[in-house]
Amino acid sequence: MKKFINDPKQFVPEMLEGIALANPDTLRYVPAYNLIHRADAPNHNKVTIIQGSGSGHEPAHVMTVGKGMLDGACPGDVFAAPPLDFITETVKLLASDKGVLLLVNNYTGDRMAFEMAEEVAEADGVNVKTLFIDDDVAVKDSTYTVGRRGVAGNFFVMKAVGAAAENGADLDELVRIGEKVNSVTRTMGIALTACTPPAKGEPLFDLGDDEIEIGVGIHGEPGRRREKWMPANDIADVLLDAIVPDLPFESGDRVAVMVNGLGGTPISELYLLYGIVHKKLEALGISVGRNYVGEYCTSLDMAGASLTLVKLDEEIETLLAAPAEIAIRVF
Amino acid sequence: MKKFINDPKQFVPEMLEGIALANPDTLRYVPAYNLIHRADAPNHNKVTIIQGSGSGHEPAHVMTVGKGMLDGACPGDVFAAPPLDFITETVKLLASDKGVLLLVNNYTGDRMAFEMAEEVAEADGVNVKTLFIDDDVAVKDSTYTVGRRGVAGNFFVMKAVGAAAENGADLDELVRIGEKVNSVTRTMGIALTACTPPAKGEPLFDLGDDEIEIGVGIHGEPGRRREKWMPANDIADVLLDAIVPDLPFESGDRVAVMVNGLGGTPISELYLLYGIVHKKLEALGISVGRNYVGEYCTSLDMAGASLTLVKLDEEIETLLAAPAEIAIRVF
Amino acid sequence: MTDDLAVTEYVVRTIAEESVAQEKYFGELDAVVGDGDFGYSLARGFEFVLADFDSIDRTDAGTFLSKVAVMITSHIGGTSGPLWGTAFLRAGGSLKGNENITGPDVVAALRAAVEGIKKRGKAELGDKTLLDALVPAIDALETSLAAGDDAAAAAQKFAVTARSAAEATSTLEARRGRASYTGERSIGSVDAGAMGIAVLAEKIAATWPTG
Amino acid sequence: MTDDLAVTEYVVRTIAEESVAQEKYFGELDAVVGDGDFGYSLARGFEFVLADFDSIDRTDAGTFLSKVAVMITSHIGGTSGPLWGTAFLRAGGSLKGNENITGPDVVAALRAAVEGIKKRGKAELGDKTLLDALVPAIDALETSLAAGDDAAAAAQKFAVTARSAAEATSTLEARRGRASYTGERSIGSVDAGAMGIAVLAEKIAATWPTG
Ligand SMILES: Nc1ncnc2c1ncn2[C@@H]1O[C@H](COP(=O)(O)OP(=O)(O)O)[C@@H](O)[C@H]1O
Ligand SMILES: Nc1ncnc2c1ncn2[C@@H]1O[C@H](COP(=O)(O)OP(=O)(O)O)[C@@H](O)[C@H]1O
Ligand SMILES: [Mg+2]
Ligand SMILES: [Mg+2]
Ligand SMILES: [Mg+2]
Ligand SMILES: [Mg+2]
Repeated sequence: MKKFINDPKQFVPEMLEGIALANPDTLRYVPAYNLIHRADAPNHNKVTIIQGSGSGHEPAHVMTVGKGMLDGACPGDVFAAPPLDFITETVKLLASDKGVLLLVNNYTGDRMAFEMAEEVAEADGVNVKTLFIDDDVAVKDSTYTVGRRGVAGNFFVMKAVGAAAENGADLDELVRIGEKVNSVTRTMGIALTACTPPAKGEPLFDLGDDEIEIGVGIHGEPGRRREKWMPANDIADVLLDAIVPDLPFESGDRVAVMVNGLGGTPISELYLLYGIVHKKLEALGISVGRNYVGEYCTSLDMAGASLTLVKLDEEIETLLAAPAEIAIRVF
Repeated sequence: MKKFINDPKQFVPEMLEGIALANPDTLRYVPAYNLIHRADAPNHNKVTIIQGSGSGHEPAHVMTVGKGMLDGACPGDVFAAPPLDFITETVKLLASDKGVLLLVNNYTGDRMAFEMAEEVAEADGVNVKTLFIDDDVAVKDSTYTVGRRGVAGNFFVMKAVGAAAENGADLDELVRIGEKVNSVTRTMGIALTACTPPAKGEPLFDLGDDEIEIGVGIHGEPGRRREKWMPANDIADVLLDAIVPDLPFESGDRVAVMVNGLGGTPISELYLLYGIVHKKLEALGISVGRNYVGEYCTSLDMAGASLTLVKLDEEIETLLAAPAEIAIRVF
Repeated sequence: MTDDLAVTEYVVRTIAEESVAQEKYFGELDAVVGDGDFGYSLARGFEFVLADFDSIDRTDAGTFLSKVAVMITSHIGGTSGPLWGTAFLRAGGSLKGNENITGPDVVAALRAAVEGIKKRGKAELGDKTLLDALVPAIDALETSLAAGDDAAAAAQKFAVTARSAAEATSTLEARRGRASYTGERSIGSVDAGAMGIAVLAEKIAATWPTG
Repeated sequence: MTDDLAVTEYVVRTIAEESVAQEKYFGELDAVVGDGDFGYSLARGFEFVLADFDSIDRTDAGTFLSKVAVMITSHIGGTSGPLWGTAFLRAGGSLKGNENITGPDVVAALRAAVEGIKKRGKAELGDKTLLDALVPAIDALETSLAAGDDAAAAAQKFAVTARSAAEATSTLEARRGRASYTGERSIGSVDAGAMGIAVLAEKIAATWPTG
């Protein structure tokens, strides 16, 4: 494993320290809980928004803390939901009089930790609501399964509720908005390589030199199926064929499009893919209202990309267009 | 080779098309010359700024075209300076009454092409000046050699002259500013892996599983020396030991720091490295006025990073802090 | 300090030490269809338990387990933190105040832990989770104790059943946890959590303090 | 149309076709201490030359070469575009208007190309560039023609010398171009441009039109 790293156990804390040192005016770092929060939080004129999840998805979510987005993020270690304590202490520290909204990507570990934290916070008298994000079409959704995963589409939920909170929306209104955005957001990802978690020191799975993994999650979990490498045009088809019929997105729709890099794919390739997707959507009669090309939610150093479509209406588009000030400006 | 790509020969044009499709309001694409330019260029109230260089360094420079930065970029193919024609046609198309500033990273091919283009443009009556950027401390500088390379530090020259041009500075003033910024900018890079140019289809050089290349350029050229992998703390020392004594940077200095990813390194590792560098600089009595962590000038999918220091004064800091609107917002 | 407490301490310490020792192996098990951090999560968490081991409240075995539970939930992330924390919490609650723990008490405590895990994880037997090793092992323990085996022998039966049950999970398709995303592809490899239970149980049985 | 023109066309077409054919090999040569695009740059550029080959102005050999030069500078990027474009331009200029090209005229044209390359690239003999194959090869050509060899034999001498001189570049340390950044590490491998000259010259000599 060749990374910029000292000790795998210090990977997350040292990264968080770097973020804090790079943003001394706007961010604060609480090492005990892996917590990065806005310097001005809690702000009792707005609902506090907190997102947990594991590390290894940067810029999600620690680098999206800031005005117009999150008030705080308290990630666990790489690919591990934060321990209960991190969440409860973060909630205590950042709770606003207007309440707390917890954003959670729908994974078993995250669900359990945040559900427990919600109980604890409520017992402490905090007005808290939790919103689960599950935009990943690669996973079959039924009551029989654990349901879809939350992947790169979480950005749109964060951005929309972040903007609405800044405008003074109350907790119920934020839940309504977040659920609405989540309900019109669909993502599908493809890995070209496996990622290497620092603590493991070697790639999480073996992928042949000519193989790709289709429908991969953001933790290096294997995806729907393995196939031979194919040209970007065909990859765009695979992604669109999974996403478009799912909502469905239809001719006449206006959408936001995100081509999200998984960590090891250069921006040149992402724009190449974006161009292809843009034209294919146009051919379907779907117009692109906003686009996002870059890294939003990664899997460490995995080469690969995910495609997200969000069906826009005026309310969503306005919230997405609102300004925000975060360490990484990605929109 | 596993990339998001159709045909290596179409890699650059398809990427450029993607950029254009993603920024329909602000950018224009001229396929014949690989040209991405501001929709409002030429603007005869300001000097036109153009940067060439090869492709494969994205976001440099095609994704940094926009208000406050470049008016246009006309890259060659991957790692190849643009052909003469691209530059002369771009200059013709974008020339402003206030003149044209060409920004060139100091490489043989780029130098020659831009010197030839400058001659052609002058013969056409265009008021044009060329500024060579050479911030790479890895290369020995003497009249006997080709001189230092232009690497990630080019961002600061671009940003400063871009801001000054927006304020109405004339061509001579821009040259003064650009030369000044270049003269206080120093960069050193390290590769953890080789990059894979699309046309080659395999890594440009072999680097052992435990080896790193120190002092690497942005084209996958081998660097100063090869060593065993080392922890991030030690890598920070190697970079600082090469950069700090070179200007030199001294106690009491205020600097801008850039930790630039080379394409395949995730932002988490870059922030980890930033945190270490920040603390080591502080220990040297050097204070960080501005910081830049992310991808600014890459080598395709190479895992690695470069460190850039810029000695700040009030003039430079003000220009760096000025707003800019580009496809990738990196500051 | 009671004998019950000594046994409880022994079991907890063995689980903690063995989890640290098996970090790499547990991680590899989880990497097959999961995300490879099962070993890391347990090891980091149980390192905290070991570091503070001597200062844990030892009023009785139940209290001891409840305190360990809090340490686990505070320091273990991922799915394992809430699940293992809940398990220890429920077991502790079941035993709290009990100064004279019998075989059936132990079985009841373990069944309480299972109920906690089921509730927390919304998992059933056959979903290819640690439950698929734990539940049959508890059954074996109960049978063994009912047959009059001593603690060491019962622990041995628990371990043997946990091992065979863990190995049998390889024929199951995962329906809970991260492995479930791979659907049919999860068939053919054992569940990391189930095998973790087996390995820990074997260590407990192998080093059971006699006398 | 003159005989001179036919020969010139043959040489240019052979250079172009062979550059396309050797794309991969030339790229590998450049990858050792350069950036691996020498083959790609030449191949893409000469593809354009071949595509428009029939429509190139054929007033005389010099004009033909000058037009090819413009095609090269327009379509070849990197270092090779300006260098090769300059070379063709200078050679063309040297021959322009000459309707009866002699051996010494060819040598003079090649020397003009060399001067152009030197000026453009600020390189000298021994800097480990294509000059280190080209200059000795021109010397050999001159000697051969002076000795009364026919064109085919002279081309053969040119090629043989270019090959041995290109191979000898492996002992040199690069002082110009991208390879120079690696300093001493450039010793031990041949210069891509120099070997390119040798390969093209060999093809020209091997298929020289007789009769
Ligand atoms: N819903 C669940 N109920 C019970 N056990 C579960 C559940 N989900 C996962 N597990 C167990 O947890 C193990 C994985 O733990 P861990 O690696 O910490 O989780 P994560 O998927 O968050 O990385 C699985 O092998 C399985 O035995
Ligand atoms: N300054 C120079 N003068 C003459 N020839 C040069 C010079 N620099 C490089 N070359 C030649 O060009 C070759 C590399 O060409 P190319 O790969 O197109 O350049 P780049 O370094 O721009 O990728 C070298 O092998 C060498 O023969
Ligand atoms: Mg995990
Ligand atoms: Mg090149
Ligand atoms: Mg796991
Ligand atoms: Mg080259």
